Amino acid sequence: MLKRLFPHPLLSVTLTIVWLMLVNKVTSGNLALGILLGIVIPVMTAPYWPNRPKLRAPLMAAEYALVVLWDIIVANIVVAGIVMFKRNADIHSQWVVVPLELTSPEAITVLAGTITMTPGTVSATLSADGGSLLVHCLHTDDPDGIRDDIKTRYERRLKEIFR
Amino acid sequence: MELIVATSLGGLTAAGIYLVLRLRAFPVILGLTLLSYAVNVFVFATGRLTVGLPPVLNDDASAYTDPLPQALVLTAIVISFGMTAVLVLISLGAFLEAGDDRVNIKDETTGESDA
Amino acid sequence: MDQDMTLLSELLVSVFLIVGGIFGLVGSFGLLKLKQTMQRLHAPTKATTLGVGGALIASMLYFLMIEGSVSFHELLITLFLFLTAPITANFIAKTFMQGDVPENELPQTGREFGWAVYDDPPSEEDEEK
Amino acid sequence: MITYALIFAFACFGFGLLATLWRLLAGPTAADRILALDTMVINFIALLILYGIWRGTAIYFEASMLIAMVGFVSTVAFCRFILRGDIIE
Amino acid sequence: MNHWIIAPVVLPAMVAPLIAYVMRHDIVLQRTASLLGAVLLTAVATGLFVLSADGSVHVYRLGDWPAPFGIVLVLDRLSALLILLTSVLGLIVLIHSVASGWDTRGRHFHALMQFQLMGICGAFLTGDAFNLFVLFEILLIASYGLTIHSGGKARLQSGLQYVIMNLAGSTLFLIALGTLYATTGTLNIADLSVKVREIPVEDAALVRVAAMLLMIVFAVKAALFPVQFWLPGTYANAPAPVAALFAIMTKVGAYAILRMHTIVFGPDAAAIGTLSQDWLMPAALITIAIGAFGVMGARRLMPLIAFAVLSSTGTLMLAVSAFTPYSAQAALYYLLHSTFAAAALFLFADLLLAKRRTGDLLKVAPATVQNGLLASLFFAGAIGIAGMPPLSGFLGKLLVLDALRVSDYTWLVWTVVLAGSLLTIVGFVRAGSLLFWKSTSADLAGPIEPEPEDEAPPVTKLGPLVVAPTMIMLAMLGLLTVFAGPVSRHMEATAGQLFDPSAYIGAVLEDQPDTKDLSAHGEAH
Amino acid sequence: MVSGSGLLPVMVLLPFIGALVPGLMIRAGRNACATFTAVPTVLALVFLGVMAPGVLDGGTVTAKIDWLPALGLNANFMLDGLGLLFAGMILGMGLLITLYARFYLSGDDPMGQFYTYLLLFQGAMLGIVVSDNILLLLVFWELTSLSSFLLIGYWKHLPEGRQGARMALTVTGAGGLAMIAGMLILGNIAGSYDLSVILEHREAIQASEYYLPALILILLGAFTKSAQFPFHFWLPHAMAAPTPVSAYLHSATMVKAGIFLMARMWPVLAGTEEWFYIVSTVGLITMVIGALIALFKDDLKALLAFSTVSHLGLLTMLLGLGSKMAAVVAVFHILNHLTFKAALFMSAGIVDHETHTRDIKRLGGLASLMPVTALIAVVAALSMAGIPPLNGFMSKEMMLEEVAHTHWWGGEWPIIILATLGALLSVAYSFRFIGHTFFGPVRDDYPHHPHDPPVGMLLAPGFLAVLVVLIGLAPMTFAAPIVEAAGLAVTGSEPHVHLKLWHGVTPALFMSMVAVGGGAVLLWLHRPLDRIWLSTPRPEAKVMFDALMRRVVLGSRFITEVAHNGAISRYLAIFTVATILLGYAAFQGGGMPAPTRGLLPVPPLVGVGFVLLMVATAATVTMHRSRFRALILTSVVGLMVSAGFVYLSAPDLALTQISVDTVTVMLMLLALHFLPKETPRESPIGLHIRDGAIAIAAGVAVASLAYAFLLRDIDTISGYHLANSYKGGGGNNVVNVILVDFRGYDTYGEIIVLGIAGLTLYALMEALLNGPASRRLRNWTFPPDRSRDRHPLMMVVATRVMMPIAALVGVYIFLRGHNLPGGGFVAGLVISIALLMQYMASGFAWAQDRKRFEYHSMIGWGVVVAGLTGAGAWLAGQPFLTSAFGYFRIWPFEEFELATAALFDLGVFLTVLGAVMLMLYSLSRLARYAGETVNVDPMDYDPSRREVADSEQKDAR
Ligand code: NA
Ligand code: NA
Repeated sequence: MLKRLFPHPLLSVTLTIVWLMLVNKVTSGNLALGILLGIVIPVMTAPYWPNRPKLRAPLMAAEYALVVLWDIIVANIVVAGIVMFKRNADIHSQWVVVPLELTSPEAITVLAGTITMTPGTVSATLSADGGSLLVHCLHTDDPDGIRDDIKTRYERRLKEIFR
Repeated sequence: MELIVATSLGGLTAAGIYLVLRLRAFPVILGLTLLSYAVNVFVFATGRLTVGLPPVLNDDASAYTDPLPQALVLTAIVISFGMTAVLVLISLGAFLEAGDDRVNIKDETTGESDA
Repeated sequence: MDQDMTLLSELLVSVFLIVGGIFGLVGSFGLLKLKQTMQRLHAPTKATTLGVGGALIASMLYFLMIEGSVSFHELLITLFLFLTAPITANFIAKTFMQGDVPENELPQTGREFGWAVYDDPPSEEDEEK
Repeated sequence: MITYALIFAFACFGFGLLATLWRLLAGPTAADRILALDTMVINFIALLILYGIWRGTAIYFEASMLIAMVGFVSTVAFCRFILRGDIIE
Repeated sequence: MNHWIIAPVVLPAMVAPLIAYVMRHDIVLQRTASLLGAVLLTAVATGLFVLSADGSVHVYRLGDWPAPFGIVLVLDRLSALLILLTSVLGLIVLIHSVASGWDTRGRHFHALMQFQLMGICGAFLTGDAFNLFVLFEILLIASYGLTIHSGGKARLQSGLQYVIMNLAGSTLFLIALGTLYATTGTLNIADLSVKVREIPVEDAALVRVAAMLLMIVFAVKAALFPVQFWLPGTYANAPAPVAALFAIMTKVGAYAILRMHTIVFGPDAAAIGTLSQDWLMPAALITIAIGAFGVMGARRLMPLIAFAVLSSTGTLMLAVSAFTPYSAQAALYYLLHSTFAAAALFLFADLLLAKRRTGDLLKVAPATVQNGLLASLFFAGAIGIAGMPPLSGFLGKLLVLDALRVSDYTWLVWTVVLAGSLLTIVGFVRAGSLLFWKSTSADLAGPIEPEPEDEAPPVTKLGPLVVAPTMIMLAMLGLLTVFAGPVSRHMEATAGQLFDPSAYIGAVLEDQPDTKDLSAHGEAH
Repeated sequence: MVSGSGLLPVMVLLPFIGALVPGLMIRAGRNACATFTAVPTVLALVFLGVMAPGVLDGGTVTAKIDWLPALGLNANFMLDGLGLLFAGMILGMGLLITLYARFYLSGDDPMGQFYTYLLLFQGAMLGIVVSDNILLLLVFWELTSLSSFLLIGYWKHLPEGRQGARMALTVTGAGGLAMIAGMLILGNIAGSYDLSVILEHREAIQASEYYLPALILILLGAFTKSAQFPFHFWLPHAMAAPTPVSAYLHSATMVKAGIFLMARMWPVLAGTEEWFYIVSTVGLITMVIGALIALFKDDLKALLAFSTVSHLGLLTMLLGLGSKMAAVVAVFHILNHLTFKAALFMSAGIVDHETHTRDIKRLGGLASLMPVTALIAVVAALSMAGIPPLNGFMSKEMMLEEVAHTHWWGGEWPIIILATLGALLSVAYSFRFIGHTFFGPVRDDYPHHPHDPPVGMLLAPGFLAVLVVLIGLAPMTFAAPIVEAAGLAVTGSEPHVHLKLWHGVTPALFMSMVAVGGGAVLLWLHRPLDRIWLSTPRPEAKVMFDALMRRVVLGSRFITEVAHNGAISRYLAIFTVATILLGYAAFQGGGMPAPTRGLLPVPPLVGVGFVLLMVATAATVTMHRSRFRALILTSVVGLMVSAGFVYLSAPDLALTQISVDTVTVMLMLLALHFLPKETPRESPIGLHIRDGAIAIAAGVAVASLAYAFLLRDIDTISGYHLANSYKGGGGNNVVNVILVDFRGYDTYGEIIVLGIAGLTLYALMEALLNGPASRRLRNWTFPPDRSRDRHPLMMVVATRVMMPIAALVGVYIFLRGHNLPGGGFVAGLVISIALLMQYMASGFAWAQDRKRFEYHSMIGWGVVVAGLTGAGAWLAGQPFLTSAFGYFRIWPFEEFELATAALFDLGVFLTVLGAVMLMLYSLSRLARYAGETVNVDPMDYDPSRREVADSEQKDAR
């Protein structure tokens, strides 16, 4: 019953918060409406999200978010340098294959997203069985290092979060 | 600004007409899309141009833009959407039935002489 | 004090604007400059997104500190962009691979199955194995 | 000060628009064009936000939000068209 | 305020969704609702006709907003007449569609039909120029659906052309309306009339452009040279009952010109002058000629009829083009006639095609069952559209010729109209003798080629219900002939109202007792 | 004025009512049918008889019924002497023909049809001769053309019948149309279309500058109908009709309609130089040529037909002479011609009926085989030849007498010679008719052995032959009264006719003798003359007519197929050019006030946007062959247009434009999936240049138009909307309040457009799947290099989060629309796009299986909700769509607004959502039909399943 009313509790909370952000005014009416929508919309969209992903270790999630944010900012500057000042001929792009231990689609998605958002790498495609990830590096002379970096810095943490 | 809007309109119209005069359905559809942009801007412009004065009532605004053409354009946009949808599917249907997407029809019938 | 605050906020807003602008510029410049499609994909998906992020934060700060109104819309937009950018990049990369990269130019997956663009997903029978 | 910073940002993203237009026209691959369009939309969103600051009004944010959303959907649709032909098979 | 005025719009607009969405799996229910809707519409239209017959002008202020700020509906003699015509035509065509089974050869026929009626009635009623555009679009998009009803290559190809042409027309419509708003600042027809008359001729360039563009737009709908090209292909390939209903579609264009170019851009508006008639008359003449040549040269029956309709449209517009009360009277009488005549022929064609395995190619084919019946229907229809006695076309044509006696180009006009009639008559005679006379002679019967298209299976015997609608249409022509006196008197009164728009303008703009109460709420925040 | 005026319209109506009878009676048998067909004729004759005495006394019966007073077309009837003569002929002959046809027609002929046509024709003829309104006369005139068409083509299995009928209708129809113009002019001069009024305006008419055109046009009508040269050629071809028809139409009635008309109009039109020369010349030429051709015709009916042409020429000439006496002679000869010619036609019919041939060269010697027929024929033919003491002699003598006193084209001799020649030829062919048919040796090679027909068939010609003799012997008894009455009607004065056989030794007697003698010589020389005739090349009217008709058809076809060649691109080019030219012409007719506004400044960024817009637009054109590229480029255009809207204070427009564009692009991509991906290069360079020129002209025109008004201010009605949006509509966003309130009716219409679009797409999809297109779809092959991931994992996961958020945004945009940019329409599109995202992620079919709402009913509900919201105002006695709103407070919430406009907007929302989804559904159905499979899982492969599978395997172990 409760599961039918709250198929994705986290989503419900998110939606309520998003609603309040949208209306930009925290009033009792808006809150009530936000909660209502937070309940109704997940119920309506539940058929499209049949399973409920397991999310553990909220602290780890926060840590992960900070790590990623930091990486984004730092690496962006590096990439900006490459883009602006390196001669095209000096840019050594490479494909990197990252074998995955993650199996949860949500986790894989977050990992792939993280890889893309952190500069220098773009996740291009998964293998057909979702067991490895093809990453494109803008400039590297050490593809294995990149792969190991990804596995230790992100995948390890994600394995904890989506256990 | 007025000159820019007028020129844009002219450009959109010219491009639209040129494409509408092509022989295949798809460019014709594109042409009509461009024409519909042109016409939306045209009708919108009949309220004359204003910058930064949206027609949303608020206490500190001293002037507003003319809201009526905007409402008309909104209606026109919606209608032209419905029309485009129908046009797209009819051209698809004609293509599927005829095997090509030519817009011009060649009459294959042959008549019979008088008697 | 008030004036200092204003100056500080203006400074802060300006910094974010300029940083955002620079990243935006980098993204677009990369799009022009880089020679390979996959390389070009790097620049805008990240730099431009970050650039917009800068502008959004500037805007949030501006309305918060100078206009005095709290606005979370910027946060929402940022969230949305960061959520969609990887998906977009992924799709564009695949589009490029499908059309312009033969499978044999890519490294092996190291698994039974090839890359998703070129190989069908495991079927029921595959799973039975 | 903000004004100058704004003008600088306007200039950056404005240049971005032109750059993306160039890429869109030059290609050479479909992926490049889609990428260019996607980047153009993001640049546009940035400009919209800057314009909101310039005007001191929050009225353009919904537009930005909506454009972010439809921009994403369009990009995916264009990609899917190249990838699969049918975008909603 | 009389709420019945909006009934011709709201009634089909409510019936249609019910048919489309609630009853979409039950054809019997659909038919019942659709026919009932049409009967009710006819009843309402009759009531409105009676209401307006005394010359009173009734205004319906939508949303209770005062004119010219809200949208108004205006019921006068002209709108009432055309709504009645539409509803009667619609009802008869519906009966034919049901009896012939056309409504089952594709989806959503009845819903589209109701929407089509709604759009047409709405266009006749509206007192707002932009709303006229909206209703045009409704009737057009419904007509797109109906033209391609049941699909098929030829139908889709010509349907595509029809849609493209009309989209181009709609684009121009918006440009014209934009120009009009840009020069007058209003959209209400009565208000436009006032505003246009305030514009001195030395400032009139743009408003003249607007008037001209609008006329071209309406000419597209009315199928007037040089924008008539869409008509033959569309009508010839549309399902016959749809083509029959479309008999009223060209009239919508004629109506719009009659309405806008008298009340707003009338000859008495200094800004406009004789602009309208200067261009309309030659266009109408060429249209007549093209239609007549088309009839004469036709290889197929459906195009033959379509070209005859084109020619008759030209005649109608010719009468309109003189812009005198008498010519408008002639035009209105001819309008009634040509609507029923065209519809009768298309319905007839459907009967014939149901029985002819060789399609509508004008060539010898074996005699059909009930050849005599079909031949007489064809003969009557041909007489009707060609303007021969004893049917109303002859009277209509005489009225038109008589009304145009005063023009400077009487000679040209008469020559074109009369020569056009001759070509039409001879063309129909050719077709008829091929279809019915030669077909009975065994010695000439060629081999039968089955139609390539998957057309409807031939009906073995036409039952009374299938034939009745065609006969009723023809009977209408007879009634128009017999009651030509009273009918033309009513047309005279109707035309009089058009050329003295003071009542119209007064009713819309001045006579506004109590509109929306605006004192209830405070200021904006 | 005499009594009995009520009878007159009834008399005209009788045949028309009677026309229904045969159809009903035919089941009762042929005799009953014929009998009852005769009833209306007899009744009409009785009516005529009742009115006759008064008319013979010089009176006129009139009846007036209003019909179409606006036009001056009224059912006014008038029976005077001329009318009486003709009415008597029409009805009397009608009766005889009814009788004759009963026996003539075979059992295979549809007799009911015949009698119906006959009565229709009779009524029309009767109408002509008693009309007192020329427009009414025209009505009947055209009716005779139509009904005679049916009669001539009665034997539709005969090609000659069909051709003859068409030729007759074409020629007489054309004349009739000319006559319409003539009559309209005539009425215009006289100020009335009433004949009695027109007849009083002789001076005015003849003095009018329009007299000549009117005369020519009316004469065209008369000449075509009466087969005058050069329109004479149709009459012989009409002989393909059954003989009763020929006897009725082509001797007695229809061809005389033209003569009647000339007689009718004689008082106002005759007496001028123009009349004299046109009419008498045409008559004379016709008379001679007709007689000459008749002499060499071998077909009995053709011979008679040309003799009729000749006699009609004679009548025309007489009327053309303009003297009162000549007119009276014409009237007399009309009567005489009727009697002998009808009898001859019937006799020819009998011969044909009995011998199965009408070829004079295969006949001869019939006098002994069918003596009664021969007697009748001989009497009638002698009368035709003008042999005393028969009636034909008298009128011929009188004609020659008139001719002898006529000064024509510079003297008396030309006309005397020509008239005598005509009479001479007349004698020759009359003698030949009887001589070569009935006399000479009996042959043994008749196609069918002849004998006299049944009495029924002989009655009618016999009766006529008796009349021929009686009128000849006692003209003052049998002919004078009616000829006097008719003569009075034509000439307007008492003619005092003295009809007698012997006029003494006059020039006419000499001419007559020459004619008879010459005729006999000609017949004697017939064989050599015939050889000469046959070897002489001469214009064949039928060949020329057919060639003309073929040319007209081919010409028409050429014009039609050149104009309507099926090329919409040309239609549109013409449309555009015409619009530009006409628009420019309109513009030239008025002036422009001085500009009242300055230009707004252009910041550099706007310049950038402008560059993007123009470049993208131009590139769309130059790259349009690659359809995908063009589509991307139009997206740029859309984006820039939206940018312009944002900049120019129209955020609502920007929102709407951008969301509509997205959905449109989706639809186009869906369609492009099936369509060719490239547009071939097929139009020649010239066409590109032409189109380019047209396009640039159109662009310049639209730009100038916009620029012209952008510089000029104007007062608009929208001040009211700004002022009352909040007070009266309860909303701050004026655009939205206009949409849902001020002009909610437009919006109501607009959602209906969308709903119809949804329906149409659905219906079309169904039609395609049921038609030949389905085969094409079934055989669809997809490119083999398609990407193999249909539903990639990342997209599915991202959508699961984004779709609910997007839906939330949709709700937000819906709710705020009344006060800020947004509203039901954009919200509907946003939700659609959110759903579309889902569809792209996991596929349409998969998502469709999980949907909660039927899209069809969503459209339905949308339209109904909007409609009911509008109709709800009726409950409050307000007009449709009158809005209401209020501010409410429920603890613990703050004040909120409820407005009916929101409910209306909900209708908009539902319709938009339903329509868009239904469109997508329709297109995706096509794709599935083309072989796309439906996935079971939301994503291609869920790696966590591998884990589950692994653990299960572990468990199993
Ligand atoms: Na990355
Ligand atoms: Na795959």
